[in-house]
Order: sequence, then structure tokens, then C-alpha cells
Amino acid sequence: MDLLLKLGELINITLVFSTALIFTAMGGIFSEKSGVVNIGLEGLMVSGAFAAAVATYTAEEAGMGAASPWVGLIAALLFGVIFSLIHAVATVTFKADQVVSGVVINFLAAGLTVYLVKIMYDGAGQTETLNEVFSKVKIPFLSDIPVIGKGFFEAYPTTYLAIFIVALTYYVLYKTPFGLRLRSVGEHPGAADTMGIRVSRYRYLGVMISGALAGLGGATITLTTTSSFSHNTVSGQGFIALAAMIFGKWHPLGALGAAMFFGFSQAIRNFVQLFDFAKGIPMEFLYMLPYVLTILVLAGAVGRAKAPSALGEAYDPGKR
Amino acid sequence: QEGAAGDKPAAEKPSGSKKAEGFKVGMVTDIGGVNDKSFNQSAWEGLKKVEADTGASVKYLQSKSDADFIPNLNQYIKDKYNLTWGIGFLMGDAIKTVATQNPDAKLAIIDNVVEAPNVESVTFAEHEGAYLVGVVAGLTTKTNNIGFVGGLDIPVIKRFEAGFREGVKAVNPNAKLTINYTGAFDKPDLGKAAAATIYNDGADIVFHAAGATGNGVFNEAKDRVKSGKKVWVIGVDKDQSLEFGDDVTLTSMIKRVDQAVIRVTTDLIDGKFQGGKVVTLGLKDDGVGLPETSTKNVPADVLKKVDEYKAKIISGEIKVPEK
Amino acid sequence: MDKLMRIMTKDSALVPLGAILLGLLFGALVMLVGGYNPIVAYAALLDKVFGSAYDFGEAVREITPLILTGLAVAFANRTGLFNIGAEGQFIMGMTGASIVGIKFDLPWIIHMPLAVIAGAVLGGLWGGLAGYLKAKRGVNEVITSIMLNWTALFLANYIVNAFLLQPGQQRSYEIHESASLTIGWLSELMGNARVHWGTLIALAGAAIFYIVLWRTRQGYELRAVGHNPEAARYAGMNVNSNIVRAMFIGGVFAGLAGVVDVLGVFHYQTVMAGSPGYGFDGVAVALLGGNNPIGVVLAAILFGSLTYGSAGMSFAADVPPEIIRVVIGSVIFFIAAHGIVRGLIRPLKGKSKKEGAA
Amino acid sequence: MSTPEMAVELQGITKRFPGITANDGISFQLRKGEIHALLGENGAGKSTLMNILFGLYQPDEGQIRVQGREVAIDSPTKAIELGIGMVHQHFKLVQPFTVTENIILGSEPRKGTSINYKAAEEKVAQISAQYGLMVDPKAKIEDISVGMQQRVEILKTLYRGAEILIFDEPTAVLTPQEIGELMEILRLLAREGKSIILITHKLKEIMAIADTCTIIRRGKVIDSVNVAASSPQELAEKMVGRSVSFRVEKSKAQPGEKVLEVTDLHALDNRKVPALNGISLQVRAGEILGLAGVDGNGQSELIEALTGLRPAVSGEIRLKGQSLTNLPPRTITEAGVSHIPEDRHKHGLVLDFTMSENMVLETYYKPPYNRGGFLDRSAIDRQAERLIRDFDVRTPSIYNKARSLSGGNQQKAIIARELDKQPQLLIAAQPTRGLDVGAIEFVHRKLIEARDEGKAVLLISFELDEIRNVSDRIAVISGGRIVGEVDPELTNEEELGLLMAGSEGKGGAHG
Ligand SMILES: Nc1ncnc2c1ncn2[C@@H]1O[C@H](COP(=O)(O)OP(=O)(O)OP(=O)(O)O)[C@@H](O)[C@H]1O
Ligand SMILES: Nc1ncnc2c1ncn2[C@@H]1O[C@H](COP(=O)(O)OP(=O)(O)OP(=O)(O)O)[C@@H](O)[C@H]1O
Ligand SMILES: [Mg+2]
Ligand SMILES: [Mg+2]
Repeated sequence: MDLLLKLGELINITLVFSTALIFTAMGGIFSEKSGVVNIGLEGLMVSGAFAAAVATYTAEEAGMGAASPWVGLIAALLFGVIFSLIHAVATVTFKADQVVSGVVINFLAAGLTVYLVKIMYDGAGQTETLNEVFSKVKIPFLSDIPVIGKGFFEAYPTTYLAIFIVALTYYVLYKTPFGLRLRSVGEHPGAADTMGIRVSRYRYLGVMISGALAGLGGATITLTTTSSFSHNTVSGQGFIALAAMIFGKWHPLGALGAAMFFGFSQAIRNFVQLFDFAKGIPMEFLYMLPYVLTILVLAGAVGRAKAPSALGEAYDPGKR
Repeated sequence: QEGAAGDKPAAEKPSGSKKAEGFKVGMVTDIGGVNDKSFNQSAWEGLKKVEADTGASVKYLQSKSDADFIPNLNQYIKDKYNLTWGIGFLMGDAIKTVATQNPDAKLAIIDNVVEAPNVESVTFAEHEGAYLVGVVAGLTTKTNNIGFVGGLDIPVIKRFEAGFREGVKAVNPNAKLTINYTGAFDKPDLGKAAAATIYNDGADIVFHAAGATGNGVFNEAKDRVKSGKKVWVIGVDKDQSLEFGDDVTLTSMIKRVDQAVIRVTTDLIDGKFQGGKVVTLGLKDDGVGLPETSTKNVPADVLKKVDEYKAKIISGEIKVPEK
Repeated sequence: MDKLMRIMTKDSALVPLGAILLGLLFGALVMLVGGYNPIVAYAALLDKVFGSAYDFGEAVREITPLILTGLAVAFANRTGLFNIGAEGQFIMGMTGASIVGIKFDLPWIIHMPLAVIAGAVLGGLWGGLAGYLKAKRGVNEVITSIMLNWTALFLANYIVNAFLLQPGQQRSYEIHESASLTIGWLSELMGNARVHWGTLIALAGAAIFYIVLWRTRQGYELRAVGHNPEAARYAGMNVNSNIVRAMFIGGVFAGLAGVVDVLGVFHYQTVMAGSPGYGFDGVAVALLGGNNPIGVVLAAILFGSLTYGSAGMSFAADVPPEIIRVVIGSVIFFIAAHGIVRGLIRPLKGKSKKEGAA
Repeated sequence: MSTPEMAVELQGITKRFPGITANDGISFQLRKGEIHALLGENGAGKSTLMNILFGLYQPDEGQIRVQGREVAIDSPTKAIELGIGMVHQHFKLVQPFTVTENIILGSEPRKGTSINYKAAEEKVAQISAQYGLMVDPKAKIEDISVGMQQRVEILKTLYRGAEILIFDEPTAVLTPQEIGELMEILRLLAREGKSIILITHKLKEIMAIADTCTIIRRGKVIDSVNVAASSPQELAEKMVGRSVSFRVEKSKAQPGEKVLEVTDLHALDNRKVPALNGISLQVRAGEILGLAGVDGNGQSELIEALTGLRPAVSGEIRLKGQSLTNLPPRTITEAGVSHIPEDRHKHGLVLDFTMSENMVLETYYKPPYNRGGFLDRSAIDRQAERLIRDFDVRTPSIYNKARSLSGGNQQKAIIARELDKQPQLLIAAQPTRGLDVGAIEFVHRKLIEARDEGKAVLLISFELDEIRNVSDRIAVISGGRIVGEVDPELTNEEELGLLMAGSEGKGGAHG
């Protein structure tokens, strides 16, 4: 019974850790399904985390109260889109190598955001601590269900939003004309082109949506865990989200599962420390756990992930 | 109690005098910046105060990696700074190297002991202060369940852990104490998750000694307080109720890094630099302790107990272990 | 040698130069926006790098591991793999060197090479592991590398904590003098700058990179697998084992970067809170250097000088050093999107001489 | 000028690529309701012209009129709006999508914000019934036959209401039966009033179905003739500019000992479905065995099994009595097997290597090229120079990347490399794919020379004419089995076609 109770709590913390990854992995899917590799997710998250901190703080100062984090969320989305445009311009318009361009995004985001923070906050390496951040919302009745209630229905608004985005991603990709076209552009741009689909337009959109969602992912970290932005607010979670996307085979539900898995293995690392037997385990092994677990699962998992066929290739109508 | 110690070195001098004009003091932080809301910030505030009080010019350099420590220190040496601070345990080796290579330069370090004739080392008896907040925690907990979140598993933080543990044990031997090391001083997300786990387990008080990672502990506590649960955080280094509010901050284990910086720096200005010496600031020097704001959340009888234990530690009746 | 020149001048040298110029200009623009004087800042940067023998030596110290991690990424790239795991390989390289440097006590003629080799091999194995998982289990090397980076960090911390720790410190014991790569006399001449033989190792690494890839049978196979694995299979090559080998060799380069950091710079290994970052920077260096050895060396010089010099910028001109990341990022951007640079160069070139740019 | 009965009029179209004028002032008229053939050698500029009409390329000069109106076709979208549809030489289908998804892509029926799949499938079913193009709307492209895929391509154009249909070499990949069915479909479409442009190299098809034939040579229109009043000989002469013989000169074969012996070979394809279901065949020294068959009946799998690129599930492969079953490719090569791969870009060459490097792709590890782990560049270069000279491979130097060579020259280089190994057995898969007439003659001559030197040659080709002209014996493969063996002198196209369609063929044509 007690263990069951703990399970609910474990799920709860898992969701906290997973939310940012879920947003960002969904973003990655949009970009890569359109045929554009997005190793810049990390940088896009950084830009979102930054924008969220600055905008929320500004809104807070302007007396917007509880609405402030929502302002931050929207700012993160917009800032993510702006940043992702760099990637889109480089890879789609100038046919730059997509991996290289992603690295550029990561560099620019890391440099520019901290630089701006220092300019805006008198040389401080981090933004002011936010007072108005998201707090967990209990869903009436549902949150009273034992275990499940604690696990799933007592979460941050961003978590609910993330789950909604997963459903939306699934719907958009597999049920709407937009999704069909986006995927066709990533699978066979030549075919899409001859069907009258503007390859560039869809790739731009794919990359921009990835910017928006990764921005939200970054904002999630700022607005639910750190309450401020500094150089290591994101610290590698964009890469983990990238891994979740690949692990989830570029499918929204797969990526959701993978992101939850990463969140879970992060949560378990703290959870284990509650038990006495954990005292004998060197701390480093607990820290390692999420990553080693991932490798083991991947190595054991059957079936290779199949990336979109045209992933990574600039589209050149004259080339076959 | 802090006030008494706080004013001594600076207040005795006529403030605003420009007697140290042309005097240059530099400090190098490790990867955490000067506004980490705790340790580094406290040090920098100390230097700023020296600047305001004496007219000395002060400067800091934030390191991007371990490899930067030495070049950053050397930057000051090369520019003929009168005193160069290394802030934090991790700067120990770099200070040692630079001090040896530049016997004429004067350096100082916080939280680590460097044996060199031109280095003054300042350490704190964190275990003594932690003992007192342990007493507070032990007496305040309603659930008999208390947590500790540490940054890196290093001697300084071990002192926090040991003192806290002993303090809790002294007043409440039955309380459960969960220890969690996050492995970082600069990851609020890890601090938050650690705190969440500990609170979920039934703890109602968490003491953190984790720098910016501890900000996550506060965030988690705030979350819970907002949703109507009563949980506390015990802050570290500075009076963190000023940053994170009284509704979550039970008290803080203050470490007067600022005072240490001010004291050593003014000593130097006054020509009293004690190279080669180790200054350890404990309860009796008011180098560690509880802030006055503690009265807001800690009941008077508990504070009375704290004072009793404080006296015993100062008198040597209680010897707080460092590990 | 003419071959080497051809590799070098494959893309006209004007594009990288133009990109660097544009990157610096963009950085200047960002500085102006922030209210700083870019001229003062860049002058301070140059002064920091070339101002004294000490700083020059330290800049070289900064450049050295970047050459090696750049080679690590570039080597894998040449064989069709993306080695984002140089970070972890770097850490394993450090660890290997530390273990041998601390635990053994041998005459230097044996000790130093042994420590170097131990780190190189450990880094290689760490890379090879990602290669093995790709070849045998079909796991994307990008994910495994990312996971292995974190694993290496904590594993190394564990090893230091459990076996090498100097009591009361957050680091290992110092390595024995006999394993050191420090060049004592030169260091003394350069105001105690931490110069070391590792720089020669890095340059030799670049040469070996070239020789292995373009002069040996093994390199021929690796490149064939990189360009066209199907054709390599057709030609009777073992694609899987070449993937493992490519990642192994990449890992050796990154491992060496870690080795020289321990044996040449610190002489001990700390319990690290986070990754040192040389591996990720290696990705940028490799891309900047066009994945060819001379390019990598030049890119590392640029990258390392800018990074080291940025401290001078922030010291003398109060410009946040992060601006340098912006500069480097935009340099890479302009190299990647070379269409922009060409577009800008063409009118300039058209005036001086008529030449059909392809 | 423009007359209302013209569906398309092209006037003075010129298109230049670096170093070549692909279309040189081409004028061309397509009447409404006619089937108009476009004939020309490889590289004559046919595909380029059609790509211009479909908006994929922009002409450097010239005008386009569609239904009498002058138009600028700057994209396929525009072409589709104008009622133009194109079935490309290489299908443009999204493999993991269903038939329906491929057809509706770009103009999807909607219900709210969603795709109305039900309506889409009904519409697809309705059109395919109307034109007799039966397909399964829910099948994935990657699971259906080539013939089916082509139907999907046609349906794509009809779904968009195309009035003008362009077919670029539609018959190259079909069985004779499927070709017959396609011809019927084309006739039906023309009767319905659609105007059709048909690119094909097969004169018989033109004679059978086209109303008009425009002949292009080196980017210029040579003539436009009324097919009914012409003959295959006339068309062929106009195409190449000289009289052509359709047969290859060769003496009678002198078969010697058994070189290759395959017994009851079974193997799976990439999707783990049986692709070879008990292949048995033999090739003797001094003979060419032609393997005829429709694409996708196990040819690729057979070649891969023979060369060690694909494991055999069961059965036996022997070379002069020595078993080669499931040995690694290198061992097989060293035992004396040479392989001209069917896909020269995928298997035959490393396109980013220099020609010099490509010439030692299978021998680099042996002396004199490899000395103690190091490559001897000058030995490699000497070898490359020799091969390139002997086989007349046109390249500016041996240091040029393979990518920069034309397809024919790439193929010659591969043949040079493979023959130079002095193999016992030469496996030549689609050796003349995409080559012009001159190059084809050269390759055929080389194959016959190899035979006359006593080598065993296994020739795999989809081109019946090639098989019949070059082989000494013909085996027909269908459904992963050898379904018959015939004498090239005695057989005819109908007999081969029937065998190729085989009772156990994939049944693509019959839906
Ligand atoms: N995108 C391109 N870039 C450069 N040259 C091209 C391009 N496309 C075609 N060409 C050149 O234009 C010429 C005409 O090519 P095209 O594809 O139109 O020939 P074709 O008549 O269709 O030949 P085939 O019978 O082989 O299909 C060729 O010589 C080719 O080299
Ligand atoms: N983008 C291009 N650049 C240069 N040459 C090209 C290009 N595309 C095609 N070619 C050349 O044009 C010629 C004919 O083009 P086409 O695309 O019709 O190919 P092909 O060789 O006829 O092969 P297939 O008929 O199998 O498609 C070939 O020799 C090919 O090398
Ligand atoms: Mg063509
Ligand atoms: Mg062709």
C-alpha cells in the first residue's frame, strides 16, 4: 500500500521532469518529419527558457500577477520561433548542412542569451528570481483517485499543455492535410514538389514549429523548476529531447513514451536515495542511472528506428 | 545576533573615506557567478562594501571552466592587484600554484586552506552553525521527518551535513533524516526534484547546502505551500528569507562570507595582512549563525534552546563533529 | 603534398575568411547594441592572446585540446558518423591518464607514454562502444554518444572518488612527475604558462589523421564506408567493423585531449560537476575546419584564441565573455550558409578580376 | 498562329545546363485528343523538355501555350492548375504512404480540419473503376508492385483532372502483358479526350499507339511525322542520324566446363519475405546465359546471394565445384567472380572518390596497391591510367571525382575494373541501363569478348532485346524461380513475355 502511494509520487515527479522533454521532442518531430535535422533543439530550449524568464519578470514587475507566467510562455514560443528562423534560413534557403546549422543555433543561443541577461540585469549571470511561476493544479475529483490521482492529476499547467500538444501533434501529423504534406516533404520532397506542394514553405513551417515547441520546453524549465534563467538552466535537456525523439522513432506517442522514460529515470535517482539500501550504492551510480538505462533499453530494443527518408538533405529540384 | 558581528570591521572606520584610493582588489569565482543568491554573491557584496567604504577599486572574474582559474588569478597578479581572492573550495589548487609562482603577490581564499606565506585562508565552522539549525529543525518538525540536500559531496558540505545531523539528533533522536546529494551547485532542477522526493516522503523541513541548486528546494517548497501544505526550507550562506520569503524560509544557516572578505581586505588595507594564516570563523566569531529574521518563524522557546546550545558549543562543552 | 594543398584549397580560402570577418562584424554589432565599444573589446582580446608570453602560452593551452576533439569529430564525420560523444571520450581519456599517472610509479620513459596510451585507449574504447552499438544493435550513434557523455562524467567521478581521491580534496592525488607532459623550461620562460608536449601530440595527431585517412589501406576503407557503405560492402569491406574502428579512432583523438589536460595542465583530475565542454566545442571546430586536418588546426587556433581572449575582453572592456560564443556561432553560420558569403564576395571579386565562381 | 485544337504548343524552347544545351530552340505541338510520341537517344533532351512543360525547370528561351493561352509555368503547381499531369521516368511516390495518400497529396478532401479519408478512398475507387486502373486504395506503396505503382502515378494525374498527360518512359519497367494493358489505358484516355505525350525508346510501341511522333536529336527537333505513314526503320534513322542495325555481331558460342552451378537456392528479400524460391541454373565457360524477367522477381536477390551480399537460406552455389554459399563478398571475388552491379551509383562506385581510387575498389588491399598497410598511390594511378585508356573512359583526369562523369563513362569504368580482374565468372546486371546507343554497342562487344576468352557470363537484364541479342541461352525468372529456358534464336517476344509474367509472377498487372 505504502509502495503504491510512493508510485503515485514517483509518477508525479516523472511528469515534472518529462514535460520540457515532451514539448521539445514534439518540436523535433515537426522539424525532422519535414526533412530538417534539428540538433539545435538545445539552443531553441535555451532561447525559450531565457525569454520566459525575462518576460515573466517584466510582467511581474508590471503587476500582471498570476498571468505573468503565461506571458512568459507566449514570449518563449515567439522567441523560439525567431531563433528557429536562423536554422530555417540557413538550411532551407541557403541549403547549409543541417547539423552544422544546428550547432550554430546552440552556440548563438548559449552566447546571446547570457550576454543579454548580463546587459539587462547589471552584469548578473542569471535573471532575477521569479515569484510568479506555475504551481501544480489539482484536477477536481480525478486527483482524489488513489495513486493515479497523485500521479497524473496534480501537475503543472504546462504538463497538461504538453500532453495536449502530443495529442495535437498526432492529430496534425496523421489526420490533417498539413501533416500529410509535411511528412511527404520529409520523405520525398521531389514527389511533394510535383504535387504542387511548396517544399520550402513546409520545411520553414516544420522548423518554426519546432522552435515554438522547444521554446515552450525551455520555458517549462524556467517556470516550473528553476524560477530563473542562467547559463545552465537547460544544460543538455535539448539533447535528451533529441534522443527521446529518435528513441520514439519520430512518432509523437513513441517520443512521449521515451520522454517519460527519461523523466522517470531522473525521478528514480532521487527516489532511490530514500531507501536504506541506497546508502551502499555510490552516488555516482545513481547519477548514471538514467543514461545507462537508456543505453541498455536501446541496445535491447528490437527494430531500428527509421528516419524520414529525405532527412538531412537539402531539396534541389534539379537533382535526382 | 548577526548585527553585532556584522558591523565590527567596517563600522569602526569612518565610512566613505577614500583612504584606499588606488588600492586594487580582485576576486575570482568558480563557475557559479557572483549572483548565485548565496555564497559568491555574499563574497562580492563584501567587496562592494569595501569599495564603498574605502574607495578601493574592486573587480571580479567568473571562470568558464577549471582551466580558467589560474589565468584569471594571474590576470590580477599581472595587473599588480594588491589582493586577489579565490572564492570557494575548488579554487584551492589554483591559489596554491599562483601563490607559489608569485611570492610577492598577496592572495586569500575562502573555504579552503592553502599553505603559503602569501595566502590568507578563511574557513568557517559550518558544522557549528549547522548544528544550531539542526536544533531548530529537530524541534520544529511536526512529522518527525527532515531532509538535507547537499551540492557536491565535498568536505565543506560534509561539515554542514554532520553538524545538522548532530543538531537534530541532540534534540530529537527519533526524527528521520534523509540525506540527498545532487552532485551540483548550479542545478536548481536537481534541487527541486530532490526536495520533492524528500517532502513526498513525509518530511516537512529541508535544509539545503547546495548553492543555486538550493533555489530549486525553495521552489518546490513554495509550490507546496501554495497548495496548502506546510513545509519549510532552511536556507544557507545568506539570510535567504529575504530572497525567497518568510512563508517558506524557516531560518538560514548564515555564513558571513561577506564579513570575512571585508575583514581580510580591510586588514590588508590597514597593513595587517596575515599571510600564511588560517582564520576559522565559528559561532564565537559570529562567522556562522542564524539571522535575526528567524524570530518570524521560529518560536521563541526554540530560539532559546538554540542560544543554549550555542553557548555550549562556544564553551566547548559540545564538540560538533566535522564529518 | 599537392594533394594536401588541394584538400585545403578545395573551397576557395576566401569563404572562410569572409565568414570570419562577417562573424566578427556581427559580434561588433551585438556589442554596440549592448553599449560596448567593439574596437576596445577586440583590442583587449588581441592583447590578452598576444600581450605576453604567459598569455600566449595559455592560449596555446586552450587551443590544444580543441585540436584533438576537433579531429575526433572530424574523423568520424569523414567516415559518415556523427561523433557527438567526444565529450565523454575526453573524460575517459583524462581518467585513463590519471589512473596510470597516479597508481604507477615508473621511469618516465615508460610511465609517460603508458599514461598517454592508457587515456587514448580508454577514450577510444568509449567511442568504440558507441560504434559497436551502432554496428551490432543498430542504435543511432547520436543517442548513445549523448548518453555515454553523461555516463563517462559520473563514472570518472566515481573512479576518482573511490580510487584516486586525495583526502580532504575534491580531486585526485597528483600524478607522478614521471608521467607529466609539462615542458618545465618553456613554462618557466613563458611566465609559468602551462605549456606542454600535448600540443605536439595534437599537431602530430593532425598529421596522423591525414596519413591514416588518405595514405593507408585502413583509411581507404574508412572513407569508402563513410561515403557509400553499400559500395564498401560490395567491395568486400566489413562495414560494421569499420564503423567500430572509426569511432574508436575518433575516441582516441578525444581521449588524447583529456590525457593532455591531465598530464600537461592540471596534473590531477577533479570530481567534476559538469562536462568540461571541449567535446562539444570540438563539433564546432570540426565543422569550422571543414573536417580536414589542417582546417581543424586552424579552426582550433581561431576558436581557442577567441575563447581565451574573451576573458581579456571582459576584464579590460567589461564585455560579457559570452559574446565570443555569438561570434563563433555566426562564423560557423556564415561558413555553412556560404551562399551569403559568396554573394557578398562576388561583386568585390568581379571588380579585381573576372573569374567564374562555380 | 494558335489554333483552338492545340492542347500544348511549345515555341523555340531553349534550355542550357553547364556545358550543354539540352534543348535548342525546340518547337512542338500537341493536338487535343492525340497520342504524341517523343523519340530520341539518351540525353537528347526529352525529359528536360517535359520537365519544362511541367514547371520543374525554367526555359532560358521560348514560349509555352496551353489550350491556346500563353502561360508561364513556374512550378508544378502551376502546371497542375493548367491541367497538365506527368508520370515521371522515376516514380515520384512517397513509399510509406498509402495509395490514397499519394493520390490526394496536395489536394486533399476535407472534413473540418481533417482529411476526409472516406471521401478520398471513394473518389480513388471511382476514378480507378472509370479508367480500369484497379488498385487497393489502402495499400502502402512500398508493398505494391512496380506496375501498380505506375497506376498510382496515372491516378494522381487523373485525380487532379489533368487533360494533358505526359508519360516519360512508362514501359521500361513493365512486363509485355503490363505494357499491353497500359497501351489500352492510353487509348481509353485519348478517347476520353485527354491529350497524351509519350516518351519511349521502343519503336514498336510508337507504331502501335501513337498518332504523331516528334524526333529529337541533341536538343533539336529533327522532324515530326505522322506515324501511320512511317516505319520503324525511318524513325530509327531519324533518331540516330544513320542507318541502324538492330543486331549484335557474334559467333556461335563454344561452351566449356561448368563454371557456375546454382542448386535450389532460397533467400529472403529486405522485408524478410521469400524472394528466391529454389533457383537452379548453370553457366558454362565461354557462354552467356541471359536471365530475363520483370523487375522485382528475384533478380536483385539472386545477384546479391551470388556475390555474398545476401545470405542464402538454403541451397548451394558452386564455382568450378568449389562452394561459395554464404561466403563473404571478398572471398567470392577472390575466387574469380566479377560483378557489374545493377545500380552503379549505389554499389559500383564511391561517387566522392576519384576515378583513380575507384579503379582499385576491390583490389586496394593487395600488392602492389597496398604495401604494409600504406597505399602506393603511384601504383594505383598507373592502374587507373591504364584502364581508362584501354576502355576509353572519358574523364579529364584520373583525379576527377567519379560523380562528375556521365553515366556511360561511369559504366565503362566499372566494366573495365571488373573485366581487368580476369574473372572466371562475370555477373553483368543491367549493364547498359541508361546508356546511349554507342555505349551499349561497346558494352555488348565487351561482354562477347569476355565470353570468347572463355569466361562464363551471366547477363541479367529487363531489356528483352538486349537479352535476345547478346545471350547464348536465355533463362526466365519469375516469382523467384526459373520458369523456363529458351534458345534466343528460336524464341519470340510473346513466348518470353508469357514466361516472364509467369503463373506465379507477382500478378501486378492483374490487381
Ligand atoms: N539537372 C541537370 N543539370 C545538368 N545537366 C542536365 C540536367 N538534366 C539534364 N541534363 C543534361 O541535359 C541533357 C538532356 O537530358 P535529358 O534528361 O533531357 O535526356 P533524355 O532525352 O530524357 O534522355 P533519356 O533517354 O536518357 O531519358 C543530357 O545531356 C544531360 O546531361
Ligand atoms: N543533375 C545532373 N547533372 C549533370 N548531369 C546529369 C544530371 N542529371 C542527369 N545528368 C546526366 O544526364 C544524362 C541523362 O539523364 P537521365 O536523367 O535521363 O539519366 P539516364 O542516364 O538516362 O538514366 P535513366 O534513364 O536510368 O534515368 C545522364 O548521362 C546523366 O549523367
Ligand atoms: Mg529522360
Ligand atoms: Mg533515361
